[in-house]
Amino acid sequence: MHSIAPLPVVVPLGTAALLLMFGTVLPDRAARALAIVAMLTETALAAALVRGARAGPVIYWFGGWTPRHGVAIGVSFAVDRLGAGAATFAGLIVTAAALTAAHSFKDRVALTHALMLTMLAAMAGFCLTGDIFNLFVFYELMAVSAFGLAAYSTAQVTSLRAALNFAITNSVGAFLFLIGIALLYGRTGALNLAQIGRDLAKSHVDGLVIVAITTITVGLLVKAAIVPFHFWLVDVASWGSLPLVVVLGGILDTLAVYALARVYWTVFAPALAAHDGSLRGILIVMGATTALVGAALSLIVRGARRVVAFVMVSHTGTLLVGIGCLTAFGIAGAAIYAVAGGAIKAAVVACVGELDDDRQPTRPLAGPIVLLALCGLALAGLPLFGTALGESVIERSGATIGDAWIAPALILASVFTGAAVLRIALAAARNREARLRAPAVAIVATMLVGLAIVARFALSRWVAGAAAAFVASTAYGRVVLNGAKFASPAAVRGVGLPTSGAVTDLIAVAVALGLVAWLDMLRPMTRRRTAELGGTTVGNAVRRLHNGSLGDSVAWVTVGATAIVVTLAMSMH
Amino acid sequence: MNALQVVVLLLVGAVGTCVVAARDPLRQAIVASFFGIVLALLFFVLQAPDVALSEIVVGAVALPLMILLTLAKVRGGEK
Amino acid sequence: MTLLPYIVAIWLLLAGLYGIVTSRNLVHQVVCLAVVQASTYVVLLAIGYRAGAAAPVYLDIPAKRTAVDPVVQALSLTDVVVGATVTALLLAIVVQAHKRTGSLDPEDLRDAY
Amino acid sequence: MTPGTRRLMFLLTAPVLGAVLLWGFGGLPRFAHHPNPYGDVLNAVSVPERHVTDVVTAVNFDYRGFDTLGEEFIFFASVLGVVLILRDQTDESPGHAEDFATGRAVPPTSDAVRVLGLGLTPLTVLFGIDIVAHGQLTPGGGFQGGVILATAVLLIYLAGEYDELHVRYTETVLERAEALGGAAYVALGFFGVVAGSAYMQNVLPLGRTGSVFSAGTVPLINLAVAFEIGAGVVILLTTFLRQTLVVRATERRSALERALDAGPPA
Repeated sequence: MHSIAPLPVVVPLGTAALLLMFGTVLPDRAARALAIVAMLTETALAAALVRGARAGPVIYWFGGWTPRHGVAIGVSFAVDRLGAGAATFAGLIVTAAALTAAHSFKDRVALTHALMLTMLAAMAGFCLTGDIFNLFVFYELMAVSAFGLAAYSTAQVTSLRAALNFAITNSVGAFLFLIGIALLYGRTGALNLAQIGRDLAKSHVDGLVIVAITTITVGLLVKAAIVPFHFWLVDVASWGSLPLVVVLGGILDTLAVYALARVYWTVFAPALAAHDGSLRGILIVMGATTALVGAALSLIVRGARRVVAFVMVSHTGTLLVGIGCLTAFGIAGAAIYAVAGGAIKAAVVACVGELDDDRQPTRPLAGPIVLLALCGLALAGLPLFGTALGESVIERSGATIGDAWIAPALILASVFTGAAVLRIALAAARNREARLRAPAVAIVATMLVGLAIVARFALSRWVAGAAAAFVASTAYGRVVLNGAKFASPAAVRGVGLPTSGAVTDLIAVAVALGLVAWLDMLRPMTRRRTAELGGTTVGNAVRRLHNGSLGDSVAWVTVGATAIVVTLAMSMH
Repeated sequence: MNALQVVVLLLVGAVGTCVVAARDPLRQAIVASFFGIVLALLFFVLQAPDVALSEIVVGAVALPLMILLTLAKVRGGEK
Repeated sequence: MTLLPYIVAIWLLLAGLYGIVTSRNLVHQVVCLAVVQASTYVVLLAIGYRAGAAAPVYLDIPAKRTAVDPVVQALSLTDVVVGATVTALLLAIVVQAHKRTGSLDPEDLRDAY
Repeated sequence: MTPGTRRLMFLLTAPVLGAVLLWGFGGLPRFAHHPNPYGDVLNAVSVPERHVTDVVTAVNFDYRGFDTLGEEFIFFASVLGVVLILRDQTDESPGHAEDFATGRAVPPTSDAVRVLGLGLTPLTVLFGIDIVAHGQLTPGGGFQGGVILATAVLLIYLAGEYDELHVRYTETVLERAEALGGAAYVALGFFGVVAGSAYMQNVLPLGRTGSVFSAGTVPLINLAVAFEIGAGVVILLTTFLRQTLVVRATERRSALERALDAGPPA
């Protein structure tokens, strides 16, 4: 089992190189097929690693450089179930994106698919690595692959602007992240996550640790598009090429939150111990703010893709609340929510892309409309879907740490985002001109919606144990550095999840439906026109704030980073 | 820290500021090329010849070249 | 005085960010990003430096001689490559944006409200 | 936000951020007196264990070779991105190389430039090869040497004339060369797997310390990197060069058309 650990990264990378080598002689269909086969292979390999890691993390030392006297001298993968699971899910989402890409990527098909493969390899490496600089390398590989895809529609100036915004903001985030790595290296002389964690626990929490936490957290939150670092995502999701947006909504911003949890539990948790309250507070408040702001704006803005962009923002906020609880249950909830919500968002993006298309009609639109309506219900919290279960687990873990306000906040966010997507479905149903063109998209979207249901039942069995293993920092460190056996009884035994409150969820769905009915059906026509707040003060302010200005995004990164570091410094020191 | 390092560090700070302050891209491209050389010098006095060599080939040659090509394209389009 | 390298690094970081925030020319903005990145090189190499140590090249120095940290140098090399590639990508986007709008002012790229 | 507001927002927060960052850096060991245990171990073992005299190369291509694989593919992805972004648009066509600004043909390259360019090329090539070949011995390696070799190719362009057909043909060759470099790096990693140990493990004979063929797989990886970087940088430069010299819009586009391109507001 150990021997396949590098393959989820190596297989897509090698295939990407092959695609470039034979790109000019391969027919487009063949190039596409080759890429999809490689993506499915990555998915299968990562899924095999999930099984392989069930008794504890699988450690793989590249170049055979095992640690000497507990000191790492090489780069390692430390594959646990959650990480391998994330890599599996990444494979599914990228495959879905590639399956819907035929109508978006027409020129130089081999090149676009090679970029999707390097992006997938980066995601897999990001999920599996046990080394903080390696994490940074994959962070950059993921980003650089995405920049090129974001700017694919070069005829559209907004898409170019979105790509610039994306690249500049994410690069600033990456540099902050790298400064954090440098600080940790300067303190501990290590790059291996487990070793940094072990050495950091020996020193006290001082300015260096606080600044390192801040720069690393901000670097990842920029990538996760948490308010006020979300401007680039709104731009890219509104204007970027469709397959990239499928990946973005499905997994890309989720992975940044995942990495935050990974770095927290391996590096900072042992050192912070008593101080983790301040970090928890910051993460939960930022997450809840993002969830609510994104949800509210998704109801206000105009244009289907714009709406979806804010739904994405809101969702990552909810995920951050789950991770920010800094408990195993929070992570378990976030994991379920990430899979189910990611699948739903990817499906929404795929369907909305269909609506935007102005090609000749071939079939009735019923498919995407029904799918969009289902997605809306899933987002609102219909108990059939994993989104509802994930959210309720996050709410419970919020209540356990004494933040009872989290539940109403997240329910409100899900009602709004659900209503926003239901409104897109309603508008599409009313617009008789629109037609579905390719059945492929409907099939892929159906499978994604199905995945959100499967997540509800399949994941709940093992995710609690996987999350318990994820937070077992000391046991993880011993496995990585000393080659010990993984000793975490809770992780092996598995823990039951708190059951979902189906009644609350159903009420939330009813409220979302009522909201849509009120906004788009019951109000008089004149009022409905202003429903999007097109001409109102609030609407204008929102749009002026999200006008795609590159300088604004970076200014907000500075302000956000300062606010976080000052808050942390004052509460910890 | 020896005097040479202090001088080069201050130079890096100063030239970096000039790169930002040079608002005309053509002039900035030349300053940026010089910034690449100064950075390489800093890496050299910090005993990092490998990094210094790559900074020279990238920061002082390849990147300014790309900036100049971009500017040439852009100015051509402006008539 | 021993904080000087870090002061210079922070200065480069903030100066570059200031350039990005206030820039009225896309090419200028992209080059300012390279200045921000330069701060990371300075930090990394400053952390690995050691007084009186040689460069980590054991070709013409005795094997027992202390050398500066090779790891941060390897990291900086990666960083240099990343910086160059991101700049190239950004410049390519700028070329296209200029074709579409005929302008290099980032303010002309915003949605007009 | 207006530019003024944005600038004010930045100027109010940036000094605070700077001060806090400095406070964090203050927690580092004193400058020039860092312990750096990781680096010390590698400095001590690289020569005896790996027969590499440039420890940075040993870190890049052996101890932390997997990072460098990622780094090479960052470069790979960005070259693909540039080629995609600057691909010919439907409203563009390659024309004859001419001076865009004035509409005149490019003046023929003067003999002096040609001689200088052609004279410098072999020197640059030799220098590049030298830097690549001694990667494990002296500062430099595949990356630096690759960029230098790419500059040599550019000198040929400077010396000669820009020939569109020729470039279209070379682009495919260059893309293949770049892909070959990337694929070779991935494949070299499997040497270790085939020998029954880990991916990226350096299993070839290590040779005599100080010789060009020492250090097992390190010089091979070095060569793969030189290939990829060299071809990639030439692709980057010629793609930009092509934009400058050859590509133009088929017709002057009106402001209205540009506005239509931008699509409806969000």
